[in-house]
Amino acid sequence: MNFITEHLLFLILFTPALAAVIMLFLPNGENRLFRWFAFGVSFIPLALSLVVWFDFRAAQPGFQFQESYTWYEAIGSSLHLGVDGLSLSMVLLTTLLTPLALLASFGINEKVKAYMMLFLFLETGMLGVFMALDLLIFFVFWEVGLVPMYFLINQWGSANRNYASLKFMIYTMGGSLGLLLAVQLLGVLFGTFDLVTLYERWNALGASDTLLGMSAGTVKTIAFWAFVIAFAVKVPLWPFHTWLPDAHTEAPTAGSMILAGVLLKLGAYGFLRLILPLYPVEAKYFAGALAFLATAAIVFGAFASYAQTDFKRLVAYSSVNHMGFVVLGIAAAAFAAGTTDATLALNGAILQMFNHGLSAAGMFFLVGVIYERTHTRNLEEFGGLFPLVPVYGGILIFTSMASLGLPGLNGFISEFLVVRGSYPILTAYTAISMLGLLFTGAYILKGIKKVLHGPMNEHWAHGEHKLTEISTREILVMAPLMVLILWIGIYPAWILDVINKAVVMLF
Amino acid sequence: MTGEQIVFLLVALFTLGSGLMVVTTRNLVHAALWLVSTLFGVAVTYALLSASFLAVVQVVVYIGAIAILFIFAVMLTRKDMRDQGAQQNPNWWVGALLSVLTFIGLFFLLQGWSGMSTTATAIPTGFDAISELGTALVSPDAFVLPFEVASVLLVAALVGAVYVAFNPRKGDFGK
Amino acid sequence: MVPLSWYLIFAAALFSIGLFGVLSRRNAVAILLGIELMLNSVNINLAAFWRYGDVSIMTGQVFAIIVFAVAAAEVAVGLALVISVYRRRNTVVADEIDMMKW
Amino acid sequence: MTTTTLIWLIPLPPVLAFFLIVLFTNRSKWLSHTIAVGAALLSWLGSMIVFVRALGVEHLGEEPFESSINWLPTGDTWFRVGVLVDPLTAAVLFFVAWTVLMIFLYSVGYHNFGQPEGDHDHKGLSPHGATVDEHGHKHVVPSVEPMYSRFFAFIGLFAFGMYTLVVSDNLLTLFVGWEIMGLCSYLLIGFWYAKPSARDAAIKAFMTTRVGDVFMLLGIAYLYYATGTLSFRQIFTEQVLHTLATVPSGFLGFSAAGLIGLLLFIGTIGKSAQFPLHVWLPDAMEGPTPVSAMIHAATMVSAGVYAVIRMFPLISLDEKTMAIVAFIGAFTAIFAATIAVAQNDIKRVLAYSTISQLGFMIAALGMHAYIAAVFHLITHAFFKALLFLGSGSVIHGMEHGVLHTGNHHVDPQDMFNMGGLRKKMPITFWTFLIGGFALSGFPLVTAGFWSKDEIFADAFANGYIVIFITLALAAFLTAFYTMRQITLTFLGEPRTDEAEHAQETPWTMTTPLVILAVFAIGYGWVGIPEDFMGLHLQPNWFHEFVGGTLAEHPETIAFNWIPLLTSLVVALGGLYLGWLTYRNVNSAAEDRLQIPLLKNKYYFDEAYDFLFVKPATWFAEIFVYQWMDKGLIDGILHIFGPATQGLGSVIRNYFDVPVINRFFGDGSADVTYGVGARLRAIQTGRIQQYLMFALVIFIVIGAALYFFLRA
Repeated sequence: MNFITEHLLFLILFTPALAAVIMLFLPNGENRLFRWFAFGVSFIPLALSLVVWFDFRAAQPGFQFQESYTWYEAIGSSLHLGVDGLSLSMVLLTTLLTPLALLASFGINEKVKAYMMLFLFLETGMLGVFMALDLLIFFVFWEVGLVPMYFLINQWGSANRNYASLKFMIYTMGGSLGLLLAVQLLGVLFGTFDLVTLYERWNALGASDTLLGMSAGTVKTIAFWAFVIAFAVKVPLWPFHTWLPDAHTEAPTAGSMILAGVLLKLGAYGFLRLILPLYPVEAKYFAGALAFLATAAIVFGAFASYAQTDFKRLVAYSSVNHMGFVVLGIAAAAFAAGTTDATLALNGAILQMFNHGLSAAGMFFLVGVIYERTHTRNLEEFGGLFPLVPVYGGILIFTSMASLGLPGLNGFISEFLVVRGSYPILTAYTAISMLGLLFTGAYILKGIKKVLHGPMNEHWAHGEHKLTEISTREILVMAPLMVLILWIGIYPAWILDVINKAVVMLF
Repeated sequence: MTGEQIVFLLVALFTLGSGLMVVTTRNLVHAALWLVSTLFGVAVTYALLSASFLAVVQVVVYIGAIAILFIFAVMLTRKDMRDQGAQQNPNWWVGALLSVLTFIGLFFLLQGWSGMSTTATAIPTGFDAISELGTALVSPDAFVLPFEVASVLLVAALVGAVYVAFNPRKGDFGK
Repeated sequence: MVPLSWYLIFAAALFSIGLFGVLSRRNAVAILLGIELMLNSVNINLAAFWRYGDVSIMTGQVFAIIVFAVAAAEVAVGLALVISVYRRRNTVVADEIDMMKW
Repeated sequence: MTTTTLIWLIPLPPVLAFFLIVLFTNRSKWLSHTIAVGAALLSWLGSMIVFVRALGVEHLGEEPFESSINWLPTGDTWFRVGVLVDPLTAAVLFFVAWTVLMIFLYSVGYHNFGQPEGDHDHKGLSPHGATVDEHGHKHVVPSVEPMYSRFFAFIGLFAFGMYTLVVSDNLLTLFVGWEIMGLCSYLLIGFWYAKPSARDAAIKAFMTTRVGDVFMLLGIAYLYYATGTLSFRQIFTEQVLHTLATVPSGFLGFSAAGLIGLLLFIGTIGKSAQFPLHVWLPDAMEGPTPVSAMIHAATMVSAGVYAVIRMFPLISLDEKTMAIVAFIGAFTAIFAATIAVAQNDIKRVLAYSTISQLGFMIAALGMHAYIAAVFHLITHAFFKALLFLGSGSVIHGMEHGVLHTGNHHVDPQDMFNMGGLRKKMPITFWTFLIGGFALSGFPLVTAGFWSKDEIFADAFANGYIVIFITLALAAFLTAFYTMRQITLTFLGEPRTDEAEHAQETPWTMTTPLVILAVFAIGYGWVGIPEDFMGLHLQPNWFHEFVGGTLAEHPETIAFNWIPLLTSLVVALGGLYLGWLTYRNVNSAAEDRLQIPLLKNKYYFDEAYDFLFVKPATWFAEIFVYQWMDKGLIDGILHIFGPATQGLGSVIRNYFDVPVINRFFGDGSADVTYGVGARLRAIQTGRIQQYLMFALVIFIVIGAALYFFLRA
């Protein structure tokens, strides 16, 4: 037991990868075995992260459950893991969504073994980013997460998957080139990649110090934008968002769930973990620009979403819209770090990350449910399906409302906190972003209107095309999400308290 | 000339003579037997060098196992008991020339080396070479790793030998 | 006392004889016999250097033993190859075993 | 049980009913409505107990019932939410509890509980009737609503939203209840979602109110920032209010209080369907009638006014904001009244009437007539709920007639298809008459008279003459269209076969009508001014009680004959003129007020469609998606592909192929080939020869090295 309690993070991180390797040796063709094995194994990280969650001392500053292993001594990089309230909530989100996504993938019948293995590797990649306290390890896992997702889209996606997967890959790789260089820069300058050390030493550099023949201010500005672009692509921030609708639309259902639920959070997490602590001055200076991009994402995301005729693209664009609020909160916090407003904005932003993880994953899953039955995502081909699938309809409306930000459900809390936090700091941008909030309603209602309401499309009512109700397995995927959505909406303090304390101590 | 030197010269001549017979005799069974006598000469040389353990191992392993293995191999690969045709290949004179040149080269190299005329110091009393050797072989500070590697090599080679020599067409090995 | 040079020259001679065997014999088994001679000459050197150096350093003897092991391995594999080739091609003449040429 | 615990519990039964019905009992109609009505009854009971206990507290305004818990961590402090019952809440709770309970009960009958399943009924469409075989001959009877359970679940959630809103001690939970009602109105207006008109009306309602909501959210954020709290009791302290009133907002010269008030008021404009966000409310009549009553009378639109009343101490700080409030209210009152006179749908008349009456309240607030607004809010809730339920009863009776004749082209909601129903549906007639008279402000008897009179008195006494005249005109029109409605519907002779065969509705529907009728008359008596007509009556109880909510008790206005007479004249005159004009009108063609401009609601729908909806759709579909995302951003991205390819092919054609391939690549290959061809002769495959070569070369090199290095 001691071994487990002392290496919790390590175990959470590598159990999925280990399981994936073990799967390699399972006999071929046993699809049921693969599904249940992967599904079962994915509960181990979940259970362990719950242990971490309950053992976590929110009031204690700094990182907890730290573990450090020699990794690449020559360049001063070590496998340094640790969590604080910020990363812990993301870890929990990841370990929670992975079993659900695996359960959602039980319908996959091709190359099941490879699919499940990729998924488990993906989980390791994502968790690594959230736990890493070493810049190089951060980058390594950042890229590690990319590869399984590429193959998931490319191999199990729908019609236009080659284009989408390539776009996803190139966009993200292109974005992270600058990140790699900036990471190297920091590593070379200080001889270590350890984040905790870097926080202090990098910030100790004054703007007038000379680095690489330029003033430290210039170098930092360049490095700042290198970081920002890498994370902005991932978030995604306008105008780096066009990979997202394609990737989401073409990815398999569970892929979209994870993509929206966790991968987008990597970008926002990067902003919080790296950019705000490492570049407080630059972040403050460029907060206006960030807020502009965020507002553009909110407004244009909502409008673009409204323009879609493809249900999944509609949901995909809603991610742009929702993640815009995260960045808006971050921008506000960057501008007025340390104030109550900033704390509120960050609380909102982080909670919004978690909430969007729940609701977007749910929405993508629900789109997947109906796509699996009808083999179309075109909104014009649905219509009036509510009487055929009342349970599905109820769940869809519930989840849509969470996405819309209805008070009483989770999205409202975080959006309100972001708006509250950024209003005094970035009044004009916040006011404009309300336009996005308004249109959030428009596209959500459009989705419900086109799918559930209106005269019934008789095509789905009879015969071989008859639409079947959502199955028990699918309800089981949604149930935890819905419970959490409602729970956070009614009593958010259980998670917000942890986030809040982390935010107060960090920024 | 001391007695020891005389003994050495006799042994050396015997050994080299036997060695020449190994490489020149037509009958391979005889060649293998000559090998046995050469190896025996080498064993005596070890004894002269006070390397008693090596001498014993030479007798046991080389003569007792390897030489016998050769004899078996010779027998297994002969169509009949007489060795017909030339036993040397047409280029044998090139080989002879090269061997002589090698010897001359080595000889000159040795001539140029200052340590050539070193004489042996007496072995200190109470020095147990065999126990030292044994300790050196299994001590982690000394040679346990090469020793283990050699063992692994040997095992691998023997397994390989079995595999290579196994005749799959007959296929009755496992029955 | 026998000087070191005698041993070394003796070993060199044995080596050259073995080399001659390797180069001139047609029969593959005989070639292996020559190789055995060469290995033995090396061993003589190792033992001699041990004796004429610091006797408490056992390197020479140890490597002589390792050469034994290597020799045994070599013989085993070599003879196995020879027998295997003989089975397939019904010959042990080295000149006739030339499948690897262009 | 302590009063505060009880207050916490008031909103819970309906929401529990919602979850119970949705999750478990939705297959059983009986169980579902029992749970829902039972929950409403529990909440009603709790509200009444709280109300009675509130009456017993001497200075409830200073020492209200309140309780709160930590809810959101905000940095070092917590945002607390809780419940608060002060006199205003108590008064509102009273009417909400009654109307909600009545509407729940009414819904049982309205949705034809106990009737057979319909012949061709589909989920998502209103029931079409069922054929039954009775005594050997078939006839058609109303059929039960196919989504009966779902309806009760939704109104349960709705009631939860309203109760939450009312008992909230802070603006955030008020907003939560506010939005939950928004959702429920969406779900309920679109209850018969398979009808495109209902579906679109639902979206229209949600989106229009959401326009207001986002402004309100901004206002809440601003208020929270400016004061650090959203709790009413903490905001309405002299110090905080003073700060808010003096700090400029930097927006058009408004003070912080003014801008916050304006933003919050825009929320109310959306929710209470004030001009210019009134367009959703008439369309919302697509929903079932109990829903109309719920949304339009008792709860949701009242919630909008309630929010302004709640925030009155804040909003009243800035005269500019108050002027806007007063203007919007007065304008809406007359504007909606003019539209109402030209509507033929029985429910649409009431819808515009609601907008108009809400305008009265808003205008009253804009004139600092706090008590009058609250009073009118409550009386209006009672008599308008009564009118809506009454109209539902009429429609129900007409549908009976339609089922009887089988002529489905007859619109059971068109007043010109009715007439003479007073004999067929006596209870409905008398209660509707009471409601209508209350709406018109029929003197002395009805509640509407007393509340409207108080608004007039306040307007006149405070010198808002323009508003006074506007409201008087609106009141005249109100009486006029009310009488038009009553005349066309109930008086005269039946104009169609359907009206001839209309039937009185069951007890579940008529009982609520009777109870509400009692309040529509009786509730006015609690607010009779002390010196009415110069007499010396009891002190004005309502004024004393609700006035206690405010820190400064509003002064009683001295009696004046002018507003009273105005009130009498417009009410009686309007009623008489309405009867006079319409007693002989038998079809829409004879109605001379069917002016296209009024009939089409001043073309607001068309204008909004042209000004906002179409451009927004164009912006979304063409500009943002096609031009910006697909065209510009992806276009730039797609340039990368060809550009990289172009660069690649240049490198290939001008460097790789000639230099690397031809010269280094092919060249080295050629050389290697030639040398190899010559050298292959030595590759004999004979291992001894290889060894010989190796040795020869070794000896040569060794000899050379020895020779050269020895020197």
